[in-house]
Amino acid sequence: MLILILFVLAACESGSNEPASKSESSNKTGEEGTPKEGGTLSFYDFDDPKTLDPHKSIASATNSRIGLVYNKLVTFATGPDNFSSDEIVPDLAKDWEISEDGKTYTFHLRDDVKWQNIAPVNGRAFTSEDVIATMERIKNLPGPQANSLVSVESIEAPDDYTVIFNLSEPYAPLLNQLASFVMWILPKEATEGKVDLDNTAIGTGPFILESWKRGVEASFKKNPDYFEEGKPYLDGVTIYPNGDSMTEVNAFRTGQTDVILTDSKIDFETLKKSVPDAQIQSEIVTASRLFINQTRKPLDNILVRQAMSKAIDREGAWKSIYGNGEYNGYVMPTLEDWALPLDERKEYQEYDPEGAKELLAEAGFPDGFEVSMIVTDGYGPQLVTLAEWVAEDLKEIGIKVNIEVLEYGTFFSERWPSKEYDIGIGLVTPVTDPSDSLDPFFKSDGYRNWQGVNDPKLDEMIKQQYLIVDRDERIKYINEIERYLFENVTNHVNLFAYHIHHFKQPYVKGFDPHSNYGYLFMKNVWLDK
Amino acid sequence: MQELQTVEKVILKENTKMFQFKENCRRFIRSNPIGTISIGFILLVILISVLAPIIAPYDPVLQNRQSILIGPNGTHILGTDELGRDVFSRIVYGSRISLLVGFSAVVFSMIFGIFFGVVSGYFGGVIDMIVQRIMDAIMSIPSLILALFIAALLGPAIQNVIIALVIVETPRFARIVRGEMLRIRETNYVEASRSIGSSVFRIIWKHAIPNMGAPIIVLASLAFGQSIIAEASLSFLGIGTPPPNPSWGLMLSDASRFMETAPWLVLFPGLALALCVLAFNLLGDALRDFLDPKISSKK
Amino acid sequence: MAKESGVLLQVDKMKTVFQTQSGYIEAVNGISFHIKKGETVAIVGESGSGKSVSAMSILRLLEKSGKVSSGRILFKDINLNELSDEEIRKVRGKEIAMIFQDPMSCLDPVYTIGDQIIEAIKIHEDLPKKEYYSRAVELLQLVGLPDAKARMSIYPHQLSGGQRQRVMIAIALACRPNLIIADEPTTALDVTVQAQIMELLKKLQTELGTAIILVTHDLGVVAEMADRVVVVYAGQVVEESNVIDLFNKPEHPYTEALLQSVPRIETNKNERLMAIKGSVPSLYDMPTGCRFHPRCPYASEICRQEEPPLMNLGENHYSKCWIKEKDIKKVMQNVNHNEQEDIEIIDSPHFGKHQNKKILEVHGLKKYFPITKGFFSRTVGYVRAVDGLSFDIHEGETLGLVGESGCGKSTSGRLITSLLKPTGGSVTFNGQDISRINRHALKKVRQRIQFVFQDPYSTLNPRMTVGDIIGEPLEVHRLVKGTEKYARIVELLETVGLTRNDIQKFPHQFSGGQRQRIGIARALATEPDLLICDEAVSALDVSVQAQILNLLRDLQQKLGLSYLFISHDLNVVKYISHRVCVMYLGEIVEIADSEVLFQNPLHPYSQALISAVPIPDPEGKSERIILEGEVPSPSNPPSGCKFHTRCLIATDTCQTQQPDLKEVSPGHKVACHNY
Amino acid sequence: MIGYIFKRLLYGILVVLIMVTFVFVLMRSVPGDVVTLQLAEAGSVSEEQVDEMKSQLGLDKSIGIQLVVWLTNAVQGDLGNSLWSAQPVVNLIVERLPVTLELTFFSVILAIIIGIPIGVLSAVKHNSFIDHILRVTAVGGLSIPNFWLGLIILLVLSLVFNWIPPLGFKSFSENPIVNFQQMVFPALVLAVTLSASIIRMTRSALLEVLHTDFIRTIRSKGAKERVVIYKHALRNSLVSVITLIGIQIGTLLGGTVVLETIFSLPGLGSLIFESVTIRDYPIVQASVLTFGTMFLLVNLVVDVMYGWIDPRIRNN
Repeated sequence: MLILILFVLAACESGSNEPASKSESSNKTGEEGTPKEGGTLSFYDFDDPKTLDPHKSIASATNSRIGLVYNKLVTFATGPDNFSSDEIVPDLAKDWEISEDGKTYTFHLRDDVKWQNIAPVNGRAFTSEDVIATMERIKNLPGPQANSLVSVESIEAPDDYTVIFNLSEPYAPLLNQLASFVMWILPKEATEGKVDLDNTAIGTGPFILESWKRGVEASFKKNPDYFEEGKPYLDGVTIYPNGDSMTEVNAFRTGQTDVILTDSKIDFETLKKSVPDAQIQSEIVTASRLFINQTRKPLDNILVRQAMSKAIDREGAWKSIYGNGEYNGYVMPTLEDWALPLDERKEYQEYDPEGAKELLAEAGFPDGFEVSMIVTDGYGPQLVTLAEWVAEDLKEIGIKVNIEVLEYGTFFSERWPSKEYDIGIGLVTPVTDPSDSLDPFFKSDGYRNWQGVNDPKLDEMIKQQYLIVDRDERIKYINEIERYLFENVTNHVNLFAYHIHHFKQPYVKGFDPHSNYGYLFMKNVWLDK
Repeated sequence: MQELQTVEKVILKENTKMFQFKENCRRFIRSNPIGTISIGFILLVILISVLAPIIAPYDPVLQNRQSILIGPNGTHILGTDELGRDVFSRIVYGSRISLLVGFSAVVFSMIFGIFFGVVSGYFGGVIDMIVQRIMDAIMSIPSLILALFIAALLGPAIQNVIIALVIVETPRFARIVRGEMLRIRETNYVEASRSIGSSVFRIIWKHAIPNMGAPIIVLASLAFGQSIIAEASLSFLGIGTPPPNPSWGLMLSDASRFMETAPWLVLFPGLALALCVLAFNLLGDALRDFLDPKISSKK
Repeated sequence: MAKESGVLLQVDKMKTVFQTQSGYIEAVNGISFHIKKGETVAIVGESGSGKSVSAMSILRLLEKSGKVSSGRILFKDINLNELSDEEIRKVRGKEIAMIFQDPMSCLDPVYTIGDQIIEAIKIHEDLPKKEYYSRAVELLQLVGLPDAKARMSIYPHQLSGGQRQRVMIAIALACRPNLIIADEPTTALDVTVQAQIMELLKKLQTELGTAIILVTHDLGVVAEMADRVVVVYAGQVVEESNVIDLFNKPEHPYTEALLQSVPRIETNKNERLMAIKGSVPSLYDMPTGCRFHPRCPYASEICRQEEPPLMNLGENHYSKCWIKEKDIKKVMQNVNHNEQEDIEIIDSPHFGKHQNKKILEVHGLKKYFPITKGFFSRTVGYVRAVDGLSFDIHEGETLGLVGESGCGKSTSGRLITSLLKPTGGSVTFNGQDISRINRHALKKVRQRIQFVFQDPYSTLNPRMTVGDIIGEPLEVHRLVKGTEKYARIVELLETVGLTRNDIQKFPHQFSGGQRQRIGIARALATEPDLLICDEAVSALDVSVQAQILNLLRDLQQKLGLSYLFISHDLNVVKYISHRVCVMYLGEIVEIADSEVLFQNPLHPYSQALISAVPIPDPEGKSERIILEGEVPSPSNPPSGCKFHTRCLIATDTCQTQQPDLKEVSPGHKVACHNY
Repeated sequence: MIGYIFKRLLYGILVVLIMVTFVFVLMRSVPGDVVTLQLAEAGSVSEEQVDEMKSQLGLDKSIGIQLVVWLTNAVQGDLGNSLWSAQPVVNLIVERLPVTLELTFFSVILAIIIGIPIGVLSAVKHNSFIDHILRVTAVGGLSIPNFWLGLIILLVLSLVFNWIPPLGFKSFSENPIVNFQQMVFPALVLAVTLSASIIRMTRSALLEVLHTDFIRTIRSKGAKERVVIYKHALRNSLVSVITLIGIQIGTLLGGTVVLETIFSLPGLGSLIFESVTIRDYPIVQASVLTFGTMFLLVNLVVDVMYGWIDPRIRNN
């Protein structure tokens, strides 16, 4: 056994420890050539879905899998350099009009779309009825989708290929939200309970769900009736639920998987070394944050929260743990134009332990205090390491932190929602509209406001931005809200956004990921082998 | 004169017991080189854990952010981890947790096991039946699953890992103790003591428990090793010792991702753990050979 | 000697050593003897004398750590010690076969007896398959196992002890060997069964002309079976002679003492037994010079320094002793007087006279153990271990309780002290019915009745010192404390012939006899009135047994104790008891004064039992009554007189009617329809 | 013997009952519940929604009533539906159980193949150099955590042979070759621990038997050493070895949780682990029931085997 270990040691004599390249993407998929048909793409994705019902889960696991099967009314543009594009392009709707007052949206649907040929839908044509049925279902189920439709008074279908959304007041994010992964269009039959949505999916998309074996794999085959001519190129897609990070690396190295995603600096380096000719694309997808239960003392004191924010060496943390990252705001940089400019974000979150100590003293805690911090290892080991990093930083200014690593279920359904914690480390869900980052977390009645933020002025501001239809004006106003959050709320404390690295085997072409869940680009992927 | 005799008696008694002990040690060392080495190693680990503050060059949780993931070198003889903590210091301090987990799990499950086993074995009948079925029920659930429940129930903390292990290990002790109790209950010296008029309590305390020593000691030594492994496995499943405490299991738990780029993070805690468990297992084996009259008396 | 005609096996200066952690120890130190065709040679000695090791050495069947280090073992002029493993394997079973002591553990429990007999043939002979089977059946018939064919397919545990020993003999005879080495072949058996097996061996020897090396500690068996005798002590032959000379004119002091220390039926019970002081030396600590000298009553300087040679005293009579005087008996008696134990002998008024006061009255005592079956432990029957026992014991009296294993004698002892709760009947101690009293009162009674158990080692907690062990009853009954307690323990130790230095030692540091002394000291601690001695001397070597018997008698004289003496050994019971009860299947079949009983046993079972005891006198062979079969199971006892199935004079009445215990003469009761 | 088996069976049922109750109560006292978790997954939680869903799933009743309901259904073969996917739990178990069974079976066989000959060798060469080496190696096998060994095997396979077992589990009937490639390494890892125990038990049981009187009898017949050891001594030691295997099955089944995770096998172990995390009570409940029943059945088989090996037990 010892010999074996020594052997391993020798075999992987450490290479470079320098952090991963700072560039957003190196080795980008440039000239593509003529697409070839055939082949199966396989890769590890995040967790196995708990359900395939898109309206019961906003988890990436669910939506990334069924995204291959379903379509939306509209979607985001994908392609090289379009990772976080918010450009809305047609999907099931070929075009649309918005009335002057921003209260009426008219969608003209494609008339050449057929449902996948599976009972009970059996390949019938897609019509406006399906859209209406889906929207009704969304409204009636719990979930953030329903919030998007709050201002939608009624949806009409004048004919089979037209759908009109009537709003009670302007709602700026509507198109963005309709393009988001939460708005997959289901067949009418499914909304009537004739399809087991938990375990199967019948859509209009490029791939047909062939089988989903829980904990093993989800396999998809080409939809021969897909409405975009000539697509998809792949014969099939196989997605494995995430495994141990080493297992994933091994699978990629031995060519069993074609693509691998990782947020770990270590894996990045290992992969770079062991598969030198792989194409690498690094993109900011998600961000981490420190949420604070401000219903508890002394965390209700904004000075304390600001001190905590100042105490954290964000740059050091992302360099050490993720290899790469950037200062984050309350709107994530993935929303590009909508986010606060980087300089400003950096300014708000400069590492300043001395300043932190002063703030703490001002708040009346010159000697600090003791808190407990919850974190889950359900998102992988990096987050726990980050928690240790943050704890050490806070210790520097006198706040003693006891880390509680919780099992995912406890963390997610018990301690956090019922506010049984002092502070916690978590991730930020990537969203497609800034309001999705603001409303749930910071409005006093936000459905995920589990840190006890209660600021009437903020509530008003968040409500207000929905009414601003003009994009630029709305951006400005949202920037204002962000500044207000930095200055007057400081809860959660943003940590940083970091990169996820996509490694692709050299023969993988057209794999241009987008931050929105659902592999919108999969229809364009082909294998050059 | 009589007092003198008492003193003389006490001294002589001490001498004899001490002498017996020494004689046994001598015999053990002679007959069992592997066991002796194991004891030596275990004593070394205990010594290290006691003297950890002296031996460890760094604070085990101190993050040295200038030297993250540095391989073994002059300043950090076993390298540093992903937060720049000194691996050697963490291993040294980690011995405390491993020993604490092993020791507490074994001692408590031994106490409970002896209690249930004695009660079950001595009284028999319905009590025995009920206790045994409960023990069977606990043993029928795979131990890791059971530990997973308990750890989730109580939240992650060293003491909860210990509680989980105690619940898992208790039935093993209870089973062995019960068997021993049944055997000892039928021995002639227990009968002799009963014929004298000794109480149940006296028989259990003076006759039964001292004489079931051998199998319990053997089991304890094996359980010690298994507890250390179980702690590591629980940590691997994410329900073990919480960070930043430097437990060997925790150090190993997410180390797989470092295997290629920073193997020292994996190798050294792994080695420490495996050697320590090996020592306990070998000691258990050696004690079994040494204490089992069926093997040792056939010389 | 090898040139002598007809010599089958010649063992010459054989040494056997065992490797231990502290080096080699010699278990056998230069033993020589020979055996001729058709002859029976007995190797006799006490435990640890090396007799079994010698037997095992011949076929090299020792544990791995043991080996024959020098000497020759010539079998048909081939030195077995020089053969390869494969060659000696071919001798085993084929030329020389063995029979072992404990038939319970000597057969493989997982194969049928048929398989095991066939295996023995198969190893050495190539036969058609059917023939193996018929040969095995023949063998079973030969050894007198009825219904041989049906027995072929059953497993050892389904047979009784005697039957298993017959199977062992069948296995030994499988290839018609020239020599059988029988290592204590009858020791684990009841006397009546022992008589059967001895009879069988003799019969087979006559029929087949097989030579037998008989290894035993029982001089009675030797006298019955052997032609010549080799006496071994501490790994050496001390005397060799033909059997008659040996018993009549023992030359070695050890042989002489051995013969004297065994109580015989004719031994005068008012005489102390001749005990050999001390105990058999440990292999780790052999005396210099003559190995017997520390125990020898007339050892002189030369004995301590120089080892005597095995001297030829003519007529193939050899003795390893410096004393050449022929008439050593006189010398011994002279010396013996000075060697008596240091116990003050008071001419006690208690001894020898039956007091009128009854200390213990047992009436209709019963103990049924339920046999349970199934999930709800339904009781489907009872083992009637003790089935209506009535007797009494007077102050200062010893009542002997004899019977074969399973007759309920040990259960009776436990019932009397309430270690077991009786199913029926009463036990009255000092006028108080103790079978139905509360725990508190019982504890008081236990102070008055104490137990001395069979195996002195297992009754002593190995983790307690002697002081703790003897002090335990004092603590339990809160009699004395502190220094007083210490003084009392010392006193008790001295009473039983141990010293105050022994107080801190652990049981394993003592020899068997000393351990039994500790057990007795513990029993005496509470100053009891009645001692129940359950096979108290059975596990001891004869030389030591005599010491303990003497001690018990001395204590009785000194302290006026009453004994209930439970034993299977009739000689011992007769020697120590004033009155004797004979038990069969949980019932008393006869009770009488011991002299009366042994001279004039009335019950056919008593008669058979007494006649089955091997007498250590080669010339005094009397016609013995050999009982058929073995003791039936107490869970399903025969109807009527329980003995009728084995009784030679049973009538129809015996099958149906249970006889009462009738008084045929004063103090002599018998339960038989013939009286 | 049949009565005995019947008795053991009844005890087994009692044990399963205690076990299930124990787990039932334990699961429901674990913080976190499936409803909140589901709503959180869907992105929102409100008190009313929680209460509504709870009553839908019957989780609003007291634990006692839930237990009775569950037991009543379970006796009728209905183990309930998954709280997440609404699939009948029985289907999930039937889907997952064969993997765990195969893994367990495979590793027991491997462990026996490795363990018994080495144990015999160690006993025969008692206290020799070979014995010491074998024993230390065996104990070494017990001293390495399962997950650790599994990871190292995978790493070595991938680094040295540039090969790892194919992804995406295939059952034996689907593709025996792929199935073998996927099963052999985790089974080997499990077998290492078990065989270590078997080696030790075989050795000590054999040593004990070799010291018994009947072995001497067999030697005195002139039997070859091979016959003495394999025909007689080993068979008599088997009771202890089989008992050990029966007891160790529990450890083995526990180990499958870890190895199924590492080797991505969709067995019962990983199902139970996932289900605890997402508080899918019926699955956990049913899996534990399955594990417990398996353990008890194995031990029942062990009991029957006693009788087969040892006639003394058969006849009692």
